Amino acid sequence: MEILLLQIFIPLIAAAVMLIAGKSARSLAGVLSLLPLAVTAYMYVNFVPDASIQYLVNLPWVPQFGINFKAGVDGISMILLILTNLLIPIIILSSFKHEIKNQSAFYALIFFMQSGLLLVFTALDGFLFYVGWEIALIPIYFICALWGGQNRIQVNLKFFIYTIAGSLIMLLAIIYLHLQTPNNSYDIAEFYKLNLDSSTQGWIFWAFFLAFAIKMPVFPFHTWQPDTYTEAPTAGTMLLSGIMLKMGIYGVIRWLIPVAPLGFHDWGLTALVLSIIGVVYASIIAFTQNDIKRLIAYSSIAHVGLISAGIFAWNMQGLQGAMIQMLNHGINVVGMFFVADIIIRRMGTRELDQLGGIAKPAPKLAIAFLIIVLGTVALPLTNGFIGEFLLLMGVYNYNIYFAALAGLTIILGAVYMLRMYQKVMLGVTNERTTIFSDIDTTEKSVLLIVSVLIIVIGIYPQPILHISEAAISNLLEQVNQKILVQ
Amino acid sequence: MENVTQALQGVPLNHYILLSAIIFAIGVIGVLIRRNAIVIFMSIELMLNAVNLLLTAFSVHHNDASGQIFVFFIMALAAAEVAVGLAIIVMIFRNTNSTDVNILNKLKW
Amino acid sequence: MSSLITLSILAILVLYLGLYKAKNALLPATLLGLAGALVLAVLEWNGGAQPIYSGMMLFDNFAIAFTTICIFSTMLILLISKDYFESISEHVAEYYTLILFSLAGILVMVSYHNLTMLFIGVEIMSVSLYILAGIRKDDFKSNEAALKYFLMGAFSTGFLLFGITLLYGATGTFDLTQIRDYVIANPTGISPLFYTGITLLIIGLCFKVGAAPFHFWTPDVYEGSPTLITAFMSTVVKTAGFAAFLRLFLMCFAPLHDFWMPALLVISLLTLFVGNVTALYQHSFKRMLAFSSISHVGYMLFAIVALGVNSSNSVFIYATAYSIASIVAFAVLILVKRQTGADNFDSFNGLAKKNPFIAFTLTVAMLSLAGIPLTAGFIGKFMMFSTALAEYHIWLVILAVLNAVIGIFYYLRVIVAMYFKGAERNEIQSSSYFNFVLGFSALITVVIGVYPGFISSLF
Amino acid sequence: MSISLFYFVAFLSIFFALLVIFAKNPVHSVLYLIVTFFTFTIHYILLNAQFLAIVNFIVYMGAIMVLFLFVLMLLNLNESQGTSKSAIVKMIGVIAGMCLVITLVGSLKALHVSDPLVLQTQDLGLVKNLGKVLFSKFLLPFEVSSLLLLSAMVGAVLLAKKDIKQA
Amino acid sequence: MINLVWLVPLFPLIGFLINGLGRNTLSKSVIGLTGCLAVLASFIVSLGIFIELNASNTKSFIVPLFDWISAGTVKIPFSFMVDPLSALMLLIVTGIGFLIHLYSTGYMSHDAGFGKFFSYLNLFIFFMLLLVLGSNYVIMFIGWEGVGLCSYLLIGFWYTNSSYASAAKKAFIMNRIGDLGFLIAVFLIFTTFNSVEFAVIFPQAASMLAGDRALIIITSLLFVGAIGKSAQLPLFTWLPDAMAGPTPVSALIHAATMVTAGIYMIARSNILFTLAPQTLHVIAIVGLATLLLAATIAVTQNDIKKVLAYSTVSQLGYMFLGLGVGAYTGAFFHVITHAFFKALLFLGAGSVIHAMSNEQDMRNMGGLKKKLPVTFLTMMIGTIAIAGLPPFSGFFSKDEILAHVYEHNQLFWVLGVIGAVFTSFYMFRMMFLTFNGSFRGTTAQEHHLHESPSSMTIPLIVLAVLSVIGGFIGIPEIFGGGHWLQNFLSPVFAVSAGKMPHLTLDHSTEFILMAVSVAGALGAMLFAYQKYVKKGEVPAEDRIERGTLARLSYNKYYIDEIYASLITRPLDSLSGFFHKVVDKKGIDGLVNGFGKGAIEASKSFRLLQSGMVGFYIFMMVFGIVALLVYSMYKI
Repeated sequence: MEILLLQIFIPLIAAAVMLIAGKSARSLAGVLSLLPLAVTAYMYVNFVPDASIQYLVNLPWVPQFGINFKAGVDGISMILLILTNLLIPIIILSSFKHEIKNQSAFYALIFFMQSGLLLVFTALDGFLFYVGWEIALIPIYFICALWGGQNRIQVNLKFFIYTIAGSLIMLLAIIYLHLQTPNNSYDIAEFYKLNLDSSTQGWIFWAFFLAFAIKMPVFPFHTWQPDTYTEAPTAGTMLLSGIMLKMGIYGVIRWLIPVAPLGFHDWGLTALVLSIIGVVYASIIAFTQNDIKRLIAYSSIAHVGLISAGIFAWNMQGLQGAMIQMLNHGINVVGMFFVADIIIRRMGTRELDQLGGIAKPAPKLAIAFLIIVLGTVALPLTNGFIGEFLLLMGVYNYNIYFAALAGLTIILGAVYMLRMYQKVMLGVTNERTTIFSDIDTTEKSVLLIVSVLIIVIGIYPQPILHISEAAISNLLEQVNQKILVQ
Repeated sequence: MENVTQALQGVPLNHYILLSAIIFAIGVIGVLIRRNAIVIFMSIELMLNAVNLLLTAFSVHHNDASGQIFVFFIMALAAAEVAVGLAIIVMIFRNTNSTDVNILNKLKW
Repeated sequence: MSSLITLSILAILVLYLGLYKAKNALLPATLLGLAGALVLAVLEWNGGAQPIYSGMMLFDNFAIAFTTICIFSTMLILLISKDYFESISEHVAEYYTLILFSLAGILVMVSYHNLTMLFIGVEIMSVSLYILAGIRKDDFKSNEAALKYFLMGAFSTGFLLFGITLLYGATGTFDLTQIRDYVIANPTGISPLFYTGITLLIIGLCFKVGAAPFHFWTPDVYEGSPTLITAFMSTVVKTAGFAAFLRLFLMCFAPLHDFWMPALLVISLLTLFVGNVTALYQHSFKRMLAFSSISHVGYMLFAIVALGVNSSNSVFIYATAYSIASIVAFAVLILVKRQTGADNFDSFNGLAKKNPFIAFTLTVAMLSLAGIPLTAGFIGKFMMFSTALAEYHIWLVILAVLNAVIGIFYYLRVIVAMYFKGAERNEIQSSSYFNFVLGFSALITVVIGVYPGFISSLF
Repeated sequence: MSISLFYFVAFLSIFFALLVIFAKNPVHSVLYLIVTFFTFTIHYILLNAQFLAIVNFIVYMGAIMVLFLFVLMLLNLNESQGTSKSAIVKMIGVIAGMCLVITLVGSLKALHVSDPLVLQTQDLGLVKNLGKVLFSKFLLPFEVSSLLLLSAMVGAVLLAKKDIKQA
Repeated sequence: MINLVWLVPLFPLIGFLINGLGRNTLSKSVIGLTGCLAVLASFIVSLGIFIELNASNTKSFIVPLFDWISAGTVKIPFSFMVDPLSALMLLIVTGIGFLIHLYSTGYMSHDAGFGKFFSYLNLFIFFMLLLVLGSNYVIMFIGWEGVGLCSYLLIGFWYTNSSYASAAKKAFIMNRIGDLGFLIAVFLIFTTFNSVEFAVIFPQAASMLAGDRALIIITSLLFVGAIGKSAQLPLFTWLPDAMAGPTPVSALIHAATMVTAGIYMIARSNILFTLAPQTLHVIAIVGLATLLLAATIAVTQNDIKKVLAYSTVSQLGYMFLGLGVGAYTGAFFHVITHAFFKALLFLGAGSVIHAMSNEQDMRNMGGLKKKLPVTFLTMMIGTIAIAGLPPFSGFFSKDEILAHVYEHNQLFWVLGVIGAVFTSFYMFRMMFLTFNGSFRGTTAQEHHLHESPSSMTIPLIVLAVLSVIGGFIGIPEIFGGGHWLQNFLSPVFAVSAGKMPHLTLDHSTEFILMAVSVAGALGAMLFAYQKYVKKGEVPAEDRIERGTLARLSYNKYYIDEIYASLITRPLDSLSGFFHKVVDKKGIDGLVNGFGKGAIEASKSFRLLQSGMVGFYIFMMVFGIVALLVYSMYKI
């Protein structure tokens, strides 16, 4: 039995189990969510951190179109597997506090989405990648639209259509590449080998970039995101921000740049500039947001902008920074939204103006929140610092002025994050917040996991950096060579 | 019959095409300008007959009988269509007391 | 051929059954006969690639595949016809007979090898449909649908015939092989008659499949006809139309690609936009489906625009996916309309709570129509895009993608209504026939979506 | 003389066809249509398609047109129903029809088949010959078209008959 | 002992963890004991290290711990560096840190957040030690940001007061501005030297030419970092606001240790700065400007801690002035002495505030001399020290700086002396207002007046002693001293010293300079005495109109207001603009516009479907004609 198939299909089976689970769905979901994590742990233990692709699965799927079920794990994928399978249990655990209507469907959708995500992160076949890409989208649409807030229908419609518009364009590029391969294959290795002229690569670059940029989202394709994050149920927001947007980042690393290196050469700067504009722009908008989820949403745009900038700087530091920051951002943003959820659930409001002084009745929450905030503002010895340091260094190696601009996130991030922390936690309690009860065991365990991860990665990031190092440097070399030849 | 067939000699095929085209177009004009379903239907018959004539001409031109056979089938169709079409018109007349096609515009947008 | 004979006999048999008031035997007999025809058709697979009956018919795999899917779809539709026709009038047997006649015509359409047969097939199908559209005799809408369909259909037949005539004028034959030989033998000196004939044939066929600007009948007729007949028209008939279209162009006109391609390109784009854009602002689910069917015609035309080895495959898969999904949609529509008496989007509100199964199958169908992966519809779209891209119609495909996005918008509307909008409603009682059709269709949609291999390489 | 016969008949065909569509009274239209069909019969005779001429005469002029008349009478339609469209619509219709002719002919203008039509086989359109072809090569379509007629018959009865339910 | 250097930060970390986790369960005495012992243990180890280093021939040790970050060519080890500079700094941090911990056990004894306070303090010590010990810029940066965090936490210690919380936020953000400069400097250092390790960089830098562009940029950016951390113009306004924190915090973080991190960092990177004379010049000017500005503000402040805060800013300005003229030793000397007397002054002020039931306005004090004798005495020593009167510690360090300044630029010296005069004036003003005259507070306060407990006075006494004798570690040659400090630090500054012009002042000039500054300070003291003791003046109430200069000074030159209108408010409105106009109306409007456009198109498209057969057929004919036209041309 191929372990990777197990990894991908266990969630699918779990989804099926959920559908028939009925009342016990909740606890069952908690247990089942650990299985993929266990598989990942096994894979991680047996993973050799070199540039090779391991646990390769290559089954014919629709051979006459050159479509194979080809998937494998290298260092880049490994990190994302860890991210996905680590966060899903946390997200499921975090949803325990909610009274979810029709919970078996809810958890089934989450597991279904997990399968899609894992497919995206391991696919080595263009068609498979696209399929996974869309599979991940459908469940999250339903999660957000079924269990979301007031305007969920409108907002999610926009989100769905927006993202799918981008991905359809990407599909065109994939098909086009497929048609260019000598033996009409969807294999990514064949795509890498193609030598298309730079104008063709230019539009392929944009076709892919559009899909990824919308998913991440990069300025100016971001407007779906704050609304969606705000309206989605917390688990949905966590899935979206914690894992789903990494699909876009991963796509850039795995597909966009290696497949269209000349396109990247011509247009990478534009993408980089957009990313950096996004960093500053979203940060500034976050300054005055009064809705806690919206504020986090904008902060996420800023952070993802930095990750994207690091990638488009296309050097070791930027890429490694992006790799580790994907993990970090996932952890931090999930923690952040979880705290937001705790507050929203107890207070019934997302307005910062109506909160305040929660640190007094809920000191434990305050500490956890502080750690998460610090991780988000990239304080040294938290995970965020490792990522942002490397990312900024990567951008710096590209251009010092860009680094200075992107580096503003260090200041601006502190401004809006601390503002939020102050507005929520500090100050005097008002009549709403005095009765705030501190976190209970479930919440505590989620926050403990998140906090510990934030600090442990911040103190000792080397094991994670090590996973992707060889793969990244290999990729880097491959692409640079292609650009150089030109 | 001998002398009749002699008459054929000399008429260019083009003129048959032209004649058919004109009749066909007259049929189309009829469909366009009339509101009475039955007259529209008659115009369509005109179009079919134009085709028939042209087919026969081509059949003669190619010295091939299948063209004329085809005309035969078209006539069969015309008969069938007339039966069905008139039945529909009668049915509608029962309901609306009219054969004006413009009265029927409940289905739109 | 044997399936055609079976169908003809079956039709008459059913007529007699009606005569002897054996009402309960009608549906089983029909289904049984159809199943027999299906089996007979499948048995001929890889049987003969030679035209038979003096070159009138050619039962190649193309014909058999489309025969199969047409019969199969018809069976699904008839399965949900239980109690449907009874509610219209007493002449149930005649309705079955007409459907079977129509199907016989369709079988002729997908396997013709002579323009005579094409013409006769088209007409058998159409004449039956004119009648079927109007079987709700006391319903104004049904009347209107029948009249519109009839007048415009007859009108377009004129053009089809004119086109055939001109082809005959140029080649002196109705036989497809000979026409192809004519094209190949005269690479330069092809008669203008021939070209104009092609143009007129395009017009006639575009009308039959409902491509813009010859699509105007579609929404009105689809809306006005009894839903079951609409289901038949928008699935089986459309599939057959495309099979006929494709067969002609694939066999005869492929070398003249440069002549007709731009025209069809424009038509297909126009169709896409008209269908999709108009569908956006519909309140009636049924009418939305009508417009969406127009847009699907636009996608299917891709296969003809980018005519190539994959075209038949693409059209086949697309038509299959589209038919099955549409059948689900219409089946649910029948159920909903039976309960609420309306066919607008609002009457679907809250369906998911009361009838999760029905809602789920309709969701699968809608996702399939929208072209979301792991459904058959995606494979269909995917193949269409591949086919078109292979011929470097990049802009066409990009515009098509734009349309696909618009399409998603209105397909989601019904999902939104079912899942996200609440309404006071009771559970819909659906018979096991319905449940079977819904479940089975959804299953097929997903199976094709997950593993398209088994129908994607038929030709 | 014989050539001019064709042109004369052709002129009559067009003339009566025009009368069909422009006659105010539907009954007149039917009558003009019958005349038009008669001119077609003459054309068939000119083309030595005797069988078609007879069929045209019997089926069209006889059966079909009588059916038309019959329905018209049955529905008791006359011009008073004002079933004609406004002048503008008519103008547009005529212009569109003209355009159609022009383009149709125009697209055939490069036609080199201007050679006179010559009847190569005298008995091409005779019953004997046609029968042979019809029942050999075209046997299948002939048989299949029975389906067409049958379905039309069933349909016509179905639609035109008054429903028992309603009665 | 040096190999055990990791113990030094470890103890406070353990202390932090114990106190942090047990903040609610452990008793106050245990907490206090843990907190103090942790720092004391560090101090003892530091002392051992210091002794060992003093005895050793090698003056620089690197203790690697583990690989921290490596990405491609970037390899950043987690390792510590022990050399005279860090060893001395260790002693200051842990020594003064211990005293302040001790003091806090008394000062904070009634506070509910006792455990939290000690855990934060320990955490601060931990980060400060990381900053000091880091063997490369990145580890230093960890500490650098970490102390910023602790500063944030401790300023906002009483978080329920939202202006305190805002002050904390302000401090963090202003520090962050500097940190960005620091960070970019680190990147530039890495690209220039291919390493961030001090031991690798400095030898390489030594071989570079003075005025190298890269060096100038690096040093400028580092200096930006130092500006933020050490509260120089234009980023100094956070420091006075930081007085919102508990007074021991002000003493430890915002006077003795953290704020001197900038000086430490520049001293650490002295070779880079030496080779970037332009930057040094800027540093000198900034330092000078800051010292004058802060000194003039301090003159009119009425909050006892605010006076000390501005005085700190001003003294930091001296240190930067010293650095700017290349007097690294002098600047560092001043760091040490300043740590002694400023910690002392703050703790003394804390003692006063403690006694006055948290009253901080000097206008409500007066005549406390008798009630708080120990506090008065020790604070007077501190004041004399800071005023630069011999032979107290401040005199030596300040005059060493001023001597270098004189040699460098005489105008700077004049301004520096003016600053010293102001210093003397406002310090004595503070002393006289607080301790002389009659009590001006409420009767309840008067009733409550008492000398602080011994846990608070002992640190005061120790620091007072240090303030007196601290100067003797750096007695200049003219007093026959060997300047032990200079010798001890010489390995650190050796290369720089080689590249700098040597001090060439003759002794007479030096004496004159000292005399002038001492005279100035004495004069200012006498003036203050005249004004506040003899005449018994009390500063005016807030509502009283002031003269222009006084108003400017009293309102801190409106710098906060200027920042608000130049930066904060424009940014906020920009935020609103981006959000409401660009995002909502612009981009989102465009996106929605597509949807709306499609719907609108749909609305009009559907009208084509008019329901009229005639129209349909007309459209069909239109299409047919179009197609025929097409084929007409195509044939």
